Amino acid sequence: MTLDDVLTSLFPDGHEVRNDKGVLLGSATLRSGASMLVLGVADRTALGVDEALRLSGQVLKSIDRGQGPILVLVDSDSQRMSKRDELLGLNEFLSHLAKVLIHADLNGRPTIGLLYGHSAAGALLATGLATRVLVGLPGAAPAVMDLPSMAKVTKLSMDALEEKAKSTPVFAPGLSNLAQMGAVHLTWSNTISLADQLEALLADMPAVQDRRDVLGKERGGRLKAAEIAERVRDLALQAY
Amino acid sequence: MTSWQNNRAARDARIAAGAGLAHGKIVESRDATRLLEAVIRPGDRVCLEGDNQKQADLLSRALLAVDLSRINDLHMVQSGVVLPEHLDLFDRGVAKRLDYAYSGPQSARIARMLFGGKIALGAVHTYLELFARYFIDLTPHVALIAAVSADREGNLFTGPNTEDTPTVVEATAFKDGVVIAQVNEIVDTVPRVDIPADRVHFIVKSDKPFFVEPLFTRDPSAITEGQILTAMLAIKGIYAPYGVQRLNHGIGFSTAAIELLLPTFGERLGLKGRIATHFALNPHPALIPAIESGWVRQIHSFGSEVGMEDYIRARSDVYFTGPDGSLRSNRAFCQTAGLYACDMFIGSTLQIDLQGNSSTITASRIAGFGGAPNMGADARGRRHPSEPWLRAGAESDPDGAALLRRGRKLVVQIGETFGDKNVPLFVEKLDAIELAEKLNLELAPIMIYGDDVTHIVTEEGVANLLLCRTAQEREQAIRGVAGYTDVGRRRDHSMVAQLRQRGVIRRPEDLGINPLDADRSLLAARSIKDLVRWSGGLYAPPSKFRNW
Amino acid sequence: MEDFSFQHNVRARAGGTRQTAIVGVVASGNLEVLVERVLPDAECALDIKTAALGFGEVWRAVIGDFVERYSPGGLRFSINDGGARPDTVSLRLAQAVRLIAENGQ
Amino acid sequence: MTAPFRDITPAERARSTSFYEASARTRLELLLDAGSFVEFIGPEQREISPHLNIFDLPEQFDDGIVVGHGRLDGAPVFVAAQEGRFMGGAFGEVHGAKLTGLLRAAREIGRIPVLILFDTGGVRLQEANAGELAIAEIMRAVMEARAAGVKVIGLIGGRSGCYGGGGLIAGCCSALAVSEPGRIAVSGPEVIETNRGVEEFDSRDRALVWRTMGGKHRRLLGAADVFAHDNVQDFREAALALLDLVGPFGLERLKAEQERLADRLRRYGACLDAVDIWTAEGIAHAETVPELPADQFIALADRIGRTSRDAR
Repeated sequence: MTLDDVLTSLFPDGHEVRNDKGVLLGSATLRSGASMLVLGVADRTALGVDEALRLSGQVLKSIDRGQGPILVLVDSDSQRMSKRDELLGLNEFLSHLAKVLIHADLNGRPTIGLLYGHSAAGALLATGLATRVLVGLPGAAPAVMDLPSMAKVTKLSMDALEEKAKSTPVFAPGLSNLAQMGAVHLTWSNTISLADQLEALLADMPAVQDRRDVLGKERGGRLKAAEIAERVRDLALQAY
Repeated sequence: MTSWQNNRAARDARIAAGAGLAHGKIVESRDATRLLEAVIRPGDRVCLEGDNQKQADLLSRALLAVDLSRINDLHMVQSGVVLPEHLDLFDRGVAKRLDYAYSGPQSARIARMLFGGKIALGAVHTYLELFARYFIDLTPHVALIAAVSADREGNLFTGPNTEDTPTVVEATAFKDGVVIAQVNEIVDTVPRVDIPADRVHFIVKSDKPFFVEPLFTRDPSAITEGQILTAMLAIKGIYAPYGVQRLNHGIGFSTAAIELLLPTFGERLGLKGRIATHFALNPHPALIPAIESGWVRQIHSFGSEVGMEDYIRARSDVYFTGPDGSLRSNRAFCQTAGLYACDMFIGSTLQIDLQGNSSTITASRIAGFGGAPNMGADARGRRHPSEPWLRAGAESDPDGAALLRRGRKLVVQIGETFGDKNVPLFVEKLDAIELAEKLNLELAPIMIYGDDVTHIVTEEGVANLLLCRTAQEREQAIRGVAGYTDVGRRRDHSMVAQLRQRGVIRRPEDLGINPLDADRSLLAARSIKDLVRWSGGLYAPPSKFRNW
Repeated sequence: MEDFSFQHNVRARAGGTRQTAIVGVVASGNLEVLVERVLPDAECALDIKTAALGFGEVWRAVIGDFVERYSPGGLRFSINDGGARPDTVSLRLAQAVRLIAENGQ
Repeated sequence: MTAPFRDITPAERARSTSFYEASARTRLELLLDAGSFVEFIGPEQREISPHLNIFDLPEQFDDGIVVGHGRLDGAPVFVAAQEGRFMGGAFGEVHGAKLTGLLRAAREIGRIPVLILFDTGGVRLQEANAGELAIAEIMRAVMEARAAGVKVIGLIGGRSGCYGGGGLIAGCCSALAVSEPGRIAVSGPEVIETNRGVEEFDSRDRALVWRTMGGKHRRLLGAADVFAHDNVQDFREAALALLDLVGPFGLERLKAEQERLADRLRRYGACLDAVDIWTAEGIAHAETVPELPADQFIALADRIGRTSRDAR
């Protein structure tokens, strides 16, 4: 789905979301009449220091003045790979964006990520993966690490990698793999109204607690993470 | 009438042909290829200065671009075949025949080209050997050399990397050859005259400084516990008992470890002033802590090392420097010094066989010899005595008459029993022999002959071959320090035990060394940054070695 | 990857009271050795997983010499090897024995 | 550990041990009060990565991270240390989950700080999806812990630096200490060069790498509050100092960070090189900064006075 399709289907009553060089900023009104902060990255734009700071600024402003849930739309490249961005401390800008999203979510502004296109690496961490619920749309194509780069580093052929990818969701790109890991909570249908699906989700938001590891285990994608985290937690609690 | 000055006339004609492109002696870099086309003749012997470090890279490119109908089938006579362009010359047909000494980074390609018949090989030489032939039967018609700066008359300043230049120019200029120099800059007055102007015929100003590779920098952070143990064995098992003061070190990590252990482990053994005081050695950064701790009295160098310029300048008591304060190196003299005035050579190699022959040639790489064989050989012309030399001579011939008995240079091979990718150091048959058979060479390319080797040091122990009396003892002594390689595992255990009792083989515990003490904390510097600190900020390592 | 297991009967129990120790890291040319005091005093066992293929005989020789020299009775060694050289293996094994021979937990 | 060390005090040993060079275990042993460290899920539990065998790669018994608790000047702390030499210290499923669990416990207790000794290239390629998600979970857990009053201090000075998602986790911490060889960034030098060309970034120019991503630059930018000498004792002292300095987390921190980062973009957004930034910060002869000895550098950084205190 294109950005326009997504926005139209999400907000049939209209929205004020502007796309400024790939940075999405604005708001929309839900059917309930409540308003929703909408932001994100579009057009497969790389997330660099400038983009990240604009997005985090928007969230902070909204925390002060607004209310209601926050929607983060994602169709990005990876983080911007450049000398300038790293020179200026890109890691701080990306984590700052993630931090304000997490803070909002923990303080009454539930966050939803909607992955409708591509995303990768640091950009995904700072946006979709920093929300409480990450939703995928069919056709979304996240890739933590693309296979050609991986072939280069592992010195395995693409064929060999693709063969291995059949038996495990743990490394290969793709929405279904991330869903199986527990990273993508649910995948919406693009044949029925996104507004309906959004409304249903908002009506039944999961608790604020991060349960992605449990989800990954239930879906058979990450069999050890939840158990290991729980064991360490128990040992640490027992120590004090 | 017979003329006895044909060569001079030919030289003058060549210079006249090039003069049209020059203002005085100076030629623009864009005209470099035309200059070479004017001066060089097909079939000429050309020395394209490729030293161990310094490269006449602009002139290499210029030569590569010549019109093949004017210049072809050159006979290259140069010590280092190091740049890709050096071999491109043969691929293109500019050159046909090659006599050289060292081919480090091009070793794999040169092997392929030899097998493919692209190069007609004269011989692979040692440095001194090739230099000697410059004056007998391989005198260059044209020398293409590199210097830091020139004045307008053509006096050259070579900077710290003088290396081969004086030797090449001596042979060429005084036997009716043409000398063309590329320089980084043209100045009113050169800081010092390394090559006088009357030996230089053309100057080409390069757009960027000539290429120099930092070949002698070993990052202490890459030194392993195994190398430290081996270095401890060498210091306590060889340097100390023989009292080796005058020596040359190879460029591997094991000898770097020795250099970094002198101020710590060596100090604790009370060896300061008793060993390692005089070196024929490039300015190894790893030696800085020993120098700063007062171990080293004097060093003469083959070449320089990138980043060591200011340090050398500030430590002129130790290094050879010119009136301008910078290092003066000279490969021919330093090789001679290493051959005649040093009591020990210690270095590593890739393969050692059961006779102690060693080689850095593998089936697919022909790295050449460089200078190791000159230093790693007993100098039969040596006549001055010294304690280590006499003692080694006595060990090898205990029954000989003292006044007639030659001494022996200590030639030590040091290394770990397994090298990179677990490739064994010890082999039954050297790859060099296979190579010689395949290429129909009359002589296998042996780096150091077994009869010159006096000691082999590995992490398993020190083998003193001087004390071996039969070929069989020698073989078992080598097997006895060959660790878990096939050669090592096929040892005769009882014979090795006997050799150990006789002190032919000495294990760490025989030397009072606990392998568990071989810890990186023993290194006087554990990083390049530590070396900078030791130097008081004078050492400026090249960017690729930095982590700050 | 290639796996090897060795069992040896030894002269004496390894010294010290520590129950476990670990030395080294798994990296190219390096290895980790986990040692645990879990066997009867006259036995020792070594389990090896190595990234370098075809070195079974070398391992056998290295382990044989190690056991002969240190008599590590009661100890089980578990090794993850990133292709270390035999001398590095010998060193890590010796370090592991030294560490578990310390007194402590 | 070895003969030369037997008769010296733990502090002397920590002072003479390079943080950069030490293993994760040695760092923890020397950072904490002597003998106080207790590991959670130690190597004897053999909780290895379930994914590396797919690639026929060797595993490590602790999956490259050591987590546990100990004491720092007598006070309890939780600690996690990555082993930068195993798979570049990269985050995999098990590796990440250990840190997540530690942070979750810290949040529940609420008063025991967490020290994270980063040494990582980021996501472990062979389990990229699990690693990426582990980092997301850790970032969330750090923020939840901080929201509950836990101080989370990052110490950066290992050979693999703090790259990729590691850089993002570091950005979530309450405060950071970094040493000169320490590096903090998202994209590694080789990754930038591969994607954008050598003209954009020459990964072999290590002076460039360090002045763009290295400890000194991060300290001068105010991204890290303490510059430590490269030894474990100095990192210990840095951790103690930071634990003293850090105040409670709240919305005003994030607003201050927004302003801090906006200010950075305004001031230095047009700079092409770190030297330009340092010059713009008012440092004379900025090109000599990489050569400054640590003590002089610390004095300089203190004088410039850029910090992220109360603004992260």
